[in-house]
Amino acid sequence: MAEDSPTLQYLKERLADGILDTHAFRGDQTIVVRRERLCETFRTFRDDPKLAFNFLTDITAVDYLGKREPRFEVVYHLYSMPRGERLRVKVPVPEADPVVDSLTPLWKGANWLEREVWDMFGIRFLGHPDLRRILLYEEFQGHPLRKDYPVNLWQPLVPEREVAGTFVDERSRNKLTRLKQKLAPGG
Amino acid sequence: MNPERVDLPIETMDLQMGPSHPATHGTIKFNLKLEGEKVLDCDVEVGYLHRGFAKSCEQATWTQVIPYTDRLNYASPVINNVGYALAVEKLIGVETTPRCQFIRVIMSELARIFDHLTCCGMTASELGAITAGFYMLEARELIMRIVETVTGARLTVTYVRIGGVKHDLPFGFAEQVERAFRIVRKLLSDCDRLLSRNRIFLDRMAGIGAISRETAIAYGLTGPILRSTGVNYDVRKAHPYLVYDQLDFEIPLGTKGDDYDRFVVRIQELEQSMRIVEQALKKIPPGPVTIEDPSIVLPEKERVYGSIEGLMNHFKIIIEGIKVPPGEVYFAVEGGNGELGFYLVSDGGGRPYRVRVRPPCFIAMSAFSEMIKGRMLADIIPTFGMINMIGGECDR
Amino acid sequence: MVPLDYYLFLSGVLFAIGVVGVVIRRNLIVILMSIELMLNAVNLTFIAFARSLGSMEGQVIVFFVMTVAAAEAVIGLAIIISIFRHRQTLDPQEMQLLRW
Amino acid sequence: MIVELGIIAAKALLVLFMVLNLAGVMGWVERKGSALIQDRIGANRASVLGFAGLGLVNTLIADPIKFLTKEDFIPPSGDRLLHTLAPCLALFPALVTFAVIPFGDVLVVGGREINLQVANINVGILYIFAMASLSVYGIVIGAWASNNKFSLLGGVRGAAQMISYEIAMGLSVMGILMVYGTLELQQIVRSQGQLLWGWLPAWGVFLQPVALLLFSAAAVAETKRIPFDLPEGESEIVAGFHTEYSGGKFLMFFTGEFAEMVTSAGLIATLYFGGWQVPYLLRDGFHFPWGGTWLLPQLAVVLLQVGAFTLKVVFFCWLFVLLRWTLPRFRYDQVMRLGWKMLLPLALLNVMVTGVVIVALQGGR
Amino acid sequence: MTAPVLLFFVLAALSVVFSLAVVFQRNPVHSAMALVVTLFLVAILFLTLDAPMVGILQILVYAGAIMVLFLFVIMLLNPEALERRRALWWGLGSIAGLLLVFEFADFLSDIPRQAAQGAAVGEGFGGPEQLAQSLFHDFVLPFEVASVLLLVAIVGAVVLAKREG
Repeated sequence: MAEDSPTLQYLKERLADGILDTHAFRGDQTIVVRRERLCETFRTFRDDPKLAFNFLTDITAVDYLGKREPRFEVVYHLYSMPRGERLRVKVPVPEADPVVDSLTPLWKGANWLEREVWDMFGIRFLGHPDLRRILLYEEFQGHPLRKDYPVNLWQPLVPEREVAGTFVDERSRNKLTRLKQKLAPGG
Repeated sequence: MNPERVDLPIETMDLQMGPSHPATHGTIKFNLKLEGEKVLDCDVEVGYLHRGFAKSCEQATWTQVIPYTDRLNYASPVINNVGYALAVEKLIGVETTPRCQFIRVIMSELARIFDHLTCCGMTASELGAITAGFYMLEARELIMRIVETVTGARLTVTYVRIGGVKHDLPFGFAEQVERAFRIVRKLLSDCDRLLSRNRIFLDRMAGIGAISRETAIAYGLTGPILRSTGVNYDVRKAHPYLVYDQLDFEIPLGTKGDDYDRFVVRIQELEQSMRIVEQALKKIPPGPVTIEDPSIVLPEKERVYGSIEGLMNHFKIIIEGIKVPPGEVYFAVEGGNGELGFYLVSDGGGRPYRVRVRPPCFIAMSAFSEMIKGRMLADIIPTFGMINMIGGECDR
Repeated sequence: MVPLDYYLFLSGVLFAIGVVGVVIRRNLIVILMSIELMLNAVNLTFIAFARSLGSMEGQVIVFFVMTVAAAEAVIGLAIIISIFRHRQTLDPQEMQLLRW
Repeated sequence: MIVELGIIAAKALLVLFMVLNLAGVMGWVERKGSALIQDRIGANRASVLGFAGLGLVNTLIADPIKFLTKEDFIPPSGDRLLHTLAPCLALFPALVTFAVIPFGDVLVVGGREINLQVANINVGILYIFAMASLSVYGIVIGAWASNNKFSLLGGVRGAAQMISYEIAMGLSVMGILMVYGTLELQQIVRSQGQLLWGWLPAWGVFLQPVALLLFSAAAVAETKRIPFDLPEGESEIVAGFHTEYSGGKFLMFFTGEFAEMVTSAGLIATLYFGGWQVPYLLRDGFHFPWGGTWLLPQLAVVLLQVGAFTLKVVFFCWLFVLLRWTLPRFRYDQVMRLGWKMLLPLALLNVMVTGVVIVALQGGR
Repeated sequence: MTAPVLLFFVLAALSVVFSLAVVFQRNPVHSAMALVVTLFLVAILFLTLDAPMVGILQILVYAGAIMVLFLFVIMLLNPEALERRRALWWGLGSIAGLLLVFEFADFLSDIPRQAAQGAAVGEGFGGPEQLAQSLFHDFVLPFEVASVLLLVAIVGAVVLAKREG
């Protein structure tokens, strides 16, 4: 493991109890933090003038099924506009209780990114204003980017969704009913 | 008198704009709440083009991912190729040859020109200035022909390889580019006269979809949208990759962060990109276009068919994939719409353990409802147009 | 030549239809339209008399009636809109708050 | 009696034929013109028996066939009757308006003077406005009968826009009425044959230049073409009021728009560019102000006049096409602002100034 | 029967039919369209009575502006809702209307028959010039009052329909 960069050393001093691990690989500084009081940790990242990671680049997650415990890692990429430095923050999340704090109070951009992580990994974000699926449809079963989700699993598209105010005429309604029967198990 | 006045049915109207609507290209849906023509609320629904990019990548070898990246931002596919290849190279810890670096820069900038022309032209034509849009498409076609000469394909180019590019630039490339740029510049000055001082166009664009610098940063916007608010952030300058630090170019900035500034920033970036290509063509050194590492790069066809070592090498790379050391990296390039980042996790096998793309226009779309709230229905067109949402990248 | 009383009778019939509309309809907008119909019936009478007497006064009166009708329609429709905003109905039977 | 009726019918048929054909040709010109402007080839696929050489003729035939053979779709929850009625309401005013536009001076055949105008009514211009005001119904009813929110938005936009611009249009014509002192279009055109200072034709464009600009802007708005094509605004509200129209009914809307364009071009030519007047051409031939005459037979004069009028109409139609392919589209509130805050005050000012100048010139008679 | 009388009867019959449609159509949009047609027919009747100016104004103002306003409001409010019929009211109303018609007929039969086009009128009767002469000479004051009335109506409509902010 390479020598810690000044930022990582400062972080270790500043947030000693919250940090599980730090490392730098290929020049990417990574810091693993506890998921308790996550929001406050990130507030420090953002507001501490020595860190000034004011730009949330990305939120994603990785499923280490059978490789690591806890199973999930939520990965945040931060960027400091004034200092021109990147930081990767990882938060381990156990399978039994896949919940982390939402960063929407700090960065508005976290909204959709967290929705996507929920959609793909089934990790809930506490305090998220509108945690719906974003890329898939509401009726989708499961979370496809989990490693235990089969690649070839075929899920039917939703044949009909009653939306208030939309009009379905008799012919297309019959068509949809037939489709529904066809798609139903045993049909 | 009844003092209670609730939301009355004549006051608001729910309108579902898209997914099949002329303006919602890339397939997207806006659930609008309208008062007359004023947008009170806008819920953006994406995902109609979701095709499981990340899941597919986990099934493919590192090299086989490259064609998938073509289909991310299909208006600038080479940049996606380059970004992915650079990320994998970072993970392996190798650097390509100087000539290849220049070629990658040239092709990326051509793709950026292509992307910006598409965005500006389509927005103009959606605002009714169809002719200006067609002029830009004509310029785009010239760039497209160059890309076609180099890569053999117009859209799904798959030109870049890990450790290099598919093959060298063709004969007469510099002349072709010079000829094309001459016409592109002329067409752009035509468009400038048709649009930039056109009062109607100004009225439709200026002040529309404006967001402040702080909001842009809070949403994590990048690219022309961020730069239009005056924030000087361009990955090519902030963290120069390839040979961008050897080339002289400027980052155009806006001030107000509205649609017009975005348009101007994009148009000015076109000129900068052309400058980069011209400089790179002057500076490009001779030499190989791929690194000489049999564990990464496929051997030449003569060796595959002519020697057993070559055949085995070929087989190993194709069947097992390139062996990438375990670890994780994040690498960002400046895509057409902003910071295009690849976060790769490797478990040491021939296939990626996790591929995550940071899609700039997905993040830009998350700021869309803030840009459009309180504005008119018709303002959706320029605002959405200047975000340049590409379904393949947004939905992956 | 068309006799004058043909016109007058037609005007009377139109007026009566307008009255019927005002009486039987339960929709304020249609009631307002029926009133317009009655105004038109009267206009027809004026024009017919103007022609019959060979004087312009009748036509001038029609001009003024049109002005008044325009004003009346504008105000009436504005009232209808604000009533609808408050009560969600166009039925005059429902607007009985001032009735004892 | 019979002869007169026949003459009127012949004139009406001729005008209808010309307008409809011109509208059809405009459909082709629009496509080819836009292609010319945009460095494209344009419509080139309409071939009859494998012969595509006569693009215009083939397109003229192929277009209606294509439209008429398409499914005529009526939205299931729409209003069948009104849905069918609306295209007729859109086409009707555009066609009948041309009745009062003169396309030539009098033609003398066998001692009978034929006024080259379908109907010469003494309230000519008001008739035009009355008919123009009816063309709103096509949009509004079509939009309502479609039972589609995009249609409704288009209908509301269209109605608001057309009513607003009618006012500006009416007021801008007021100056012309004051200058020439008549409502009859044939009278107006005849007055434009006079010469100012002995050499300049007294065309509306020289007497009322501001009004010409206002009228042209309002006319484009009335025809619902870019930059005023908000009721259709295809990128915003799909196709506006005719979203739910297909086949023959769409063709009627389409023809209606082009017929309106021809009518507007005819009106601009008539009111501001001397209608059928050719400079210095009197009933017996050219009388040049610098001396010299060139006498022509009566038929040649009439043909020249009709030709001049047609040329002017075609020119303004082409101008509309140019405009359409050059400018972007306004936004709804910008259109309203332009109409009420720019065109209307300017038109009022124009009327005022015209009045003052006329009174001053008459010297307090 | 001469041509003008025939024309009159055709127009009269049509206008009665359409005005009945105004009253008896349940859909307000249909009513409004029927009223437009009625107004148009009445305008043509005006033309037969040598009042071309007023006839054109009728189309311009009534059919072209006022009725569009009506349609606008109908569309903005509730295009769907059809009202309930009440048999009693319908019966009473129709009877009242019929009685009114009979009253008119009775009243009209008393006056001596004369042709509508009786008085000799000069060239341009009912044209713009004559109307303008009357309006701006004999009726200047009412004309100005009418303009004030329209102004008041505009202000009133704006105030009434404005949303309380």
